[in-house]
Amino acid sequence: MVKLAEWRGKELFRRYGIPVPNGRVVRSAAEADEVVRSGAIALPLVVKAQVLAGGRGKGGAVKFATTPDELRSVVTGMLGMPFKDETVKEVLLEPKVPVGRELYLSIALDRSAREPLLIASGQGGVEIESLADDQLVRIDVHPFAGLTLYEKRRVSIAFGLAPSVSKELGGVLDSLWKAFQDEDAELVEINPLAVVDGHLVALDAKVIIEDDAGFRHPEYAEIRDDRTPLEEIAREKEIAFVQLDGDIGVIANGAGLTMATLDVLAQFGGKPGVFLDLGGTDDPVKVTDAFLLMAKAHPSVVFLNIFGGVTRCDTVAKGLVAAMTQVPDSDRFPLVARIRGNNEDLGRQILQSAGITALSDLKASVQAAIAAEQPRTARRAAV
Amino acid sequence: MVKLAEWRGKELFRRYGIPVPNGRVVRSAAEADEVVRSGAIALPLVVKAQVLAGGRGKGGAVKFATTPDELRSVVTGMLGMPFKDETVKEVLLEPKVPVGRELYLSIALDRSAREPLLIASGQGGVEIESLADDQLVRIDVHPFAGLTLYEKRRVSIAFGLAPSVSKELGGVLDSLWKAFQDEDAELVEINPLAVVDGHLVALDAKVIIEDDAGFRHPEYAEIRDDRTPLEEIAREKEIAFVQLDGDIGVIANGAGLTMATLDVLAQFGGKPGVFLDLGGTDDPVKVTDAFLLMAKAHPSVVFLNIFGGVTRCDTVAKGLVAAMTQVPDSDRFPLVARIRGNNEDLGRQILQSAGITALSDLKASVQAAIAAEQPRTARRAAV
Amino acid sequence: MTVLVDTNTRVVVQGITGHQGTVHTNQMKAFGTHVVAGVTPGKGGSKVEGVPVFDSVTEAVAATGANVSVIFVPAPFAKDAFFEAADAGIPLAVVVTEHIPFHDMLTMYYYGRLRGVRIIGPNCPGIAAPGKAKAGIIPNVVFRPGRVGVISRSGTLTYEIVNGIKESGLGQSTCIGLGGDPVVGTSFVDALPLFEQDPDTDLLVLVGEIGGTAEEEAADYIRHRFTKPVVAYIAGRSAPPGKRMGHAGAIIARGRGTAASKLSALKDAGATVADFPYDVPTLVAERLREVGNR
Amino acid sequence: MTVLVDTNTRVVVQGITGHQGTVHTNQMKAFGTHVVAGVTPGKGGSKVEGVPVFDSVTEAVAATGANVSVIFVPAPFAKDAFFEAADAGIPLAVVVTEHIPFHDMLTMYYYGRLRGVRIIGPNCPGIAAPGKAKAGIIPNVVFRPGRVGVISRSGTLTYEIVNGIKESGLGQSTCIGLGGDPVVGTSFVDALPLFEQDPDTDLLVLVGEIGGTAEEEAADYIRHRFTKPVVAYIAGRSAPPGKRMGHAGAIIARGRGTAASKLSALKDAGATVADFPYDVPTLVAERLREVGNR
Repeated sequence: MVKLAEWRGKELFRRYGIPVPNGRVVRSAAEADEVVRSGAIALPLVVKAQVLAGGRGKGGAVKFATTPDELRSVVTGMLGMPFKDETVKEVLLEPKVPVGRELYLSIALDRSAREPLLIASGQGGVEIESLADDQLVRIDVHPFAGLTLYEKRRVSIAFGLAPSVSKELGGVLDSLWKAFQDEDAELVEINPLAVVDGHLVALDAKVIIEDDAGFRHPEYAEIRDDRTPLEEIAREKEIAFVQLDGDIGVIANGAGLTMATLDVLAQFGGKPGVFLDLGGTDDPVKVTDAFLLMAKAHPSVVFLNIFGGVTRCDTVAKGLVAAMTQVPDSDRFPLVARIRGNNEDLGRQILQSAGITALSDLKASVQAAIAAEQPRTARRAAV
Repeated sequence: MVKLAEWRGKELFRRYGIPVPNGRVVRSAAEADEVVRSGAIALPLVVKAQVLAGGRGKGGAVKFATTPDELRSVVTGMLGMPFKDETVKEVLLEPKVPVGRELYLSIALDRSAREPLLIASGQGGVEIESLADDQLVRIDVHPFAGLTLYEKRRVSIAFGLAPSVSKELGGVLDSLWKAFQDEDAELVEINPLAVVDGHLVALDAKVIIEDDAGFRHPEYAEIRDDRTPLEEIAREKEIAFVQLDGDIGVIANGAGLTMATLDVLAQFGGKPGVFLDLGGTDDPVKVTDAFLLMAKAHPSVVFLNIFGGVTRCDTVAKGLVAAMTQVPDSDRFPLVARIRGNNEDLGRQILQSAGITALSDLKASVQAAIAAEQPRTARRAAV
Repeated sequence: MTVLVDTNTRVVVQGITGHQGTVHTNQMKAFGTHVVAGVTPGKGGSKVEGVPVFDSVTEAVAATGANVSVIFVPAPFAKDAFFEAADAGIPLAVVVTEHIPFHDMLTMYYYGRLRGVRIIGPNCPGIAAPGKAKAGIIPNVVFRPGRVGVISRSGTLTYEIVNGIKESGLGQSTCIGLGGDPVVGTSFVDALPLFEQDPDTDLLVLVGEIGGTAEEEAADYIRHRFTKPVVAYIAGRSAPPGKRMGHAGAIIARGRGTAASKLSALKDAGATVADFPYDVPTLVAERLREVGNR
Repeated sequence: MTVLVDTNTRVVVQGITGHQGTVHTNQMKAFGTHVVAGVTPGKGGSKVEGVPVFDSVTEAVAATGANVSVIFVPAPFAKDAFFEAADAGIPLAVVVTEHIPFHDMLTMYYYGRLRGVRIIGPNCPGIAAPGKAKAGIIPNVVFRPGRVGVISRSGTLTYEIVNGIKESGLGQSTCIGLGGDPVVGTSFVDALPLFEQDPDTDLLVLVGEIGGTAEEEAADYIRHRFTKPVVAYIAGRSAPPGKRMGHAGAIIARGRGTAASKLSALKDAGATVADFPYDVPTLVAERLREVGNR
């Protein structure tokens, strides 16, 4: 998924006709200075750190500035600031506006209903999931019917808006639905959609674009605001990669098998640190890539669990052996492999010939992997 | 329905990205002169009378001009020329191009399938309905799926086009489908879609817009290229009005009842000249409008056949009596009314009090109407 | 059982506060129909002809158990009104509204299919089962309970013919006015099986018009799968050929759609064809005598 | 009878000339499946693994009577390939293709509903009924004919568990890998009735994952309408909570979707829950002994 930073989300909203404040993104105090000096936006300003995590208000990532000096100091303080797992690299400057009511709107997929779900609440600006069900309007939007008049009326009635604002709301809802569809979004969320001087303005924007729709949206390929460097490499190589807290590296093929492997590891006291899902591939280059990627995470041991269906075990084994030779000495790690499925005997044989532990029973091989863990100190020294 | 003249259809095509020749509409020889003199289009030219009827080529409504003199004489000859039921008021000038293959494409509603039907043929430029079924590709296009890749491929294969032209065809098909949907069209037709210098060009355009979608398309309200003056008034008053060859005027409510009335009239030797369908209305103003409109057609007698369901008979009768008083003396006509349904006795009573023959049996009343026909000579004298 | 409406029918009228909505609410009630709710956004809480009005169909269904919607909402909003009925779980919508663009109707039709909603109409008189219920606008006066079924694409012509059946001393089981628009939710072919299965219908009167090929398709169905006697009337045998829908229309029709095509298809299928509307009752009586069902 | 495929199954492979298409055509044939046709536009007239290739599904169906399509076409063209299968009258499409945008899949799903086409997948292993037919990519080696049904959202984990059943000495009736995408054509709840009605299935193994609420809905169905014993395994009980889909995701899930929620729902519904994949065969054997069906 591609999560858009607030400012990108707002740009997208603006393109679809959803009113947003007149904002500027800056990456230095000097740029911020220039925004005010040029008259692009007048003080007082809101300064918003462009991070993807929530809770910015409480976390000091949204501040106000009323003078040029204050602006400089706020921007300087915010840029480079760590915020949850991210570092603030850019801030969004917007005019401070008198906010009236705060509303909530979002559209996301409701998997069970197999329809996009529009959620609306008259209590925006808060952690929306803390609201009771009767404070939310939930409307399944059928993709063939689109967002209908009567559904928009329901939202409007629930909000209790003045007729003129209701009409604006209709436009915002149409735009939000269109953006959700045309941009192949997983989520479009406005929280809050504020009433400012009697008009609706989206004061925040959360937009997530579906990765799989990349063939329709090459424009999102360059946006990777929320990935760690290793995750970014994994994405380019089309390998599912997740970093956790432990030390054991897990490579498996298929999400379900990967999760099951983690469950068994956990059962025997192993702590996974990185897991890496090869998916349904038997491309030896991809196996090598996965291996080199794993090496960069410096695991205590790598446990490989492959069930060969589409992926043939001997192909995986060959890729593995080839990959191991490419891992730099400093990044070496113990490897325990468990291989089942198509050509499994041949696969295990190839691995064992290369000096890699290769078993067939899941429980036994997990226990072998945990036994083979290299002490953390040894690894740190090696880095 | 709103039938667009060729040049309007081509403008619409251009807006949707379908290639059309660089054309100019002119309404005088002087304007035609200026098109050539200004260099807007270079000689030799095609001059096409902008009438809605087909068979223009054979009917002398499409000619060529290679010199300024010839252009002047062709345009002068064509403007004001009668063509079938129309008079040529404007001509379209286009550069004469070297036409290669001629193809046919159209989308119209297939009522039985309840889907738009794409018809394609590699034998365009002719009376397409004269082609055998195996020279046509027929594709039902589901409104929810749209025109799919595989369907476009079918057309392309049927045409046997070079790959580069095939790609253009895909674009033309997408545009045609989009135009059909977005313009609420009843018909979009390109005949021929010609291959000119290796590229596709729509050399003709037939577009019919659905009247009922007028609330979405106010832009078509002013286009009435194909209506007689009386039909135009009828359209404005929302009365279905058709001029035929006979002398008897028929007013009924509902298309089915109107047709059944014509059938009975024909059975007893009556020749309907105008028929007028009030539809499901009991609005007295509309009844009066219908009556005044009928008077303008100078019928030999008017036979009124109303079954009052939504329309109440007494309302119709009152409207009728009021309308009769508004018909100018010169336009008077005999009237026989047959009224059934809601409040029928009251309706007949109102009419009879005003001196109008009012009956209840269909056969008897049709016979009475025919008996009451005013001789044609008497009417002509009155005009 | 009746074909689509019966004494369990509970009607909600969408657009009840409009002129037509109000008039026909009154008439449906006078027919004996349970009109349990009306819907007009913004008019919730009021009453029309004694019927409670709600702001939305969902509320109306929740409060009254409505199971048939009759839609009088103007054309620009009719599609939306139908979506609302469908989403509220109403299984049968009678769309009286005329002038709905066929592009809208295509969407309504397929959406209805997905949601399991049958549409009668648009631009239709609706359904009436004398002695049971009426969902639509056919005048009450033309009905008398009986065993003749009627399906028709016409409006007033249907009233004319149904009235003729009544005046001849017979009565109707169910009459459905399907509407004459280019795209209808329920066509002859869709309605025929309902009458075939209806134990209360002994004979079916089919009223068609020139244009389209619905009658030809009906004839095909009648020939192969309809076992009851059919009396048919087709309006428009003397009408001039309509303005043509370009070349495409001719290709789609391929010679069908004329009165002659429809009449011969129906005759070939075993239907008795009336030349004029006033001949229908006599032919109905004859066919009923033949099958001994009078 | 089997659940969705049997000896009457005639498979057409869309995208047969691609690497995966070719490999699995071979494997399906080795399983004993009637793979009667392949489709790759422009490659009509050739053969892959002895199977005739056509330019379109319509041609393939006309020539071979294919009644199941297995789709390997790349994601950008998969929706179109499905439309083609649906329009050609294929009633069952197994969509192996991964990375189809869910917006596309929504369209495919509802279009399939309108056309009467069941979709398995996308991004799924497909269906296999040992001794009868396979439409998909599950490795042949894991199967042995028997009376245990399997439905799963996973890929390789399914193979692991199905293989475990085989190695324990039991066999499978039908195994369906439904695919793990956000929108699937056939969910647990859609597949359960098929196994309930299948006389060849004595017990059902359900393999789920964290995320979504398909397992909770399955549990609800099992509790009220599924009479055969169920053994369930849910992968991901030790997985970290996924990255959240904003506030909306939390509201949609409302606390469901976790391993704990799924496990307790399934236990409450009477299913036997396996803690680890290798525990499944033992539990299956126990439940079968209980019901005396071994």
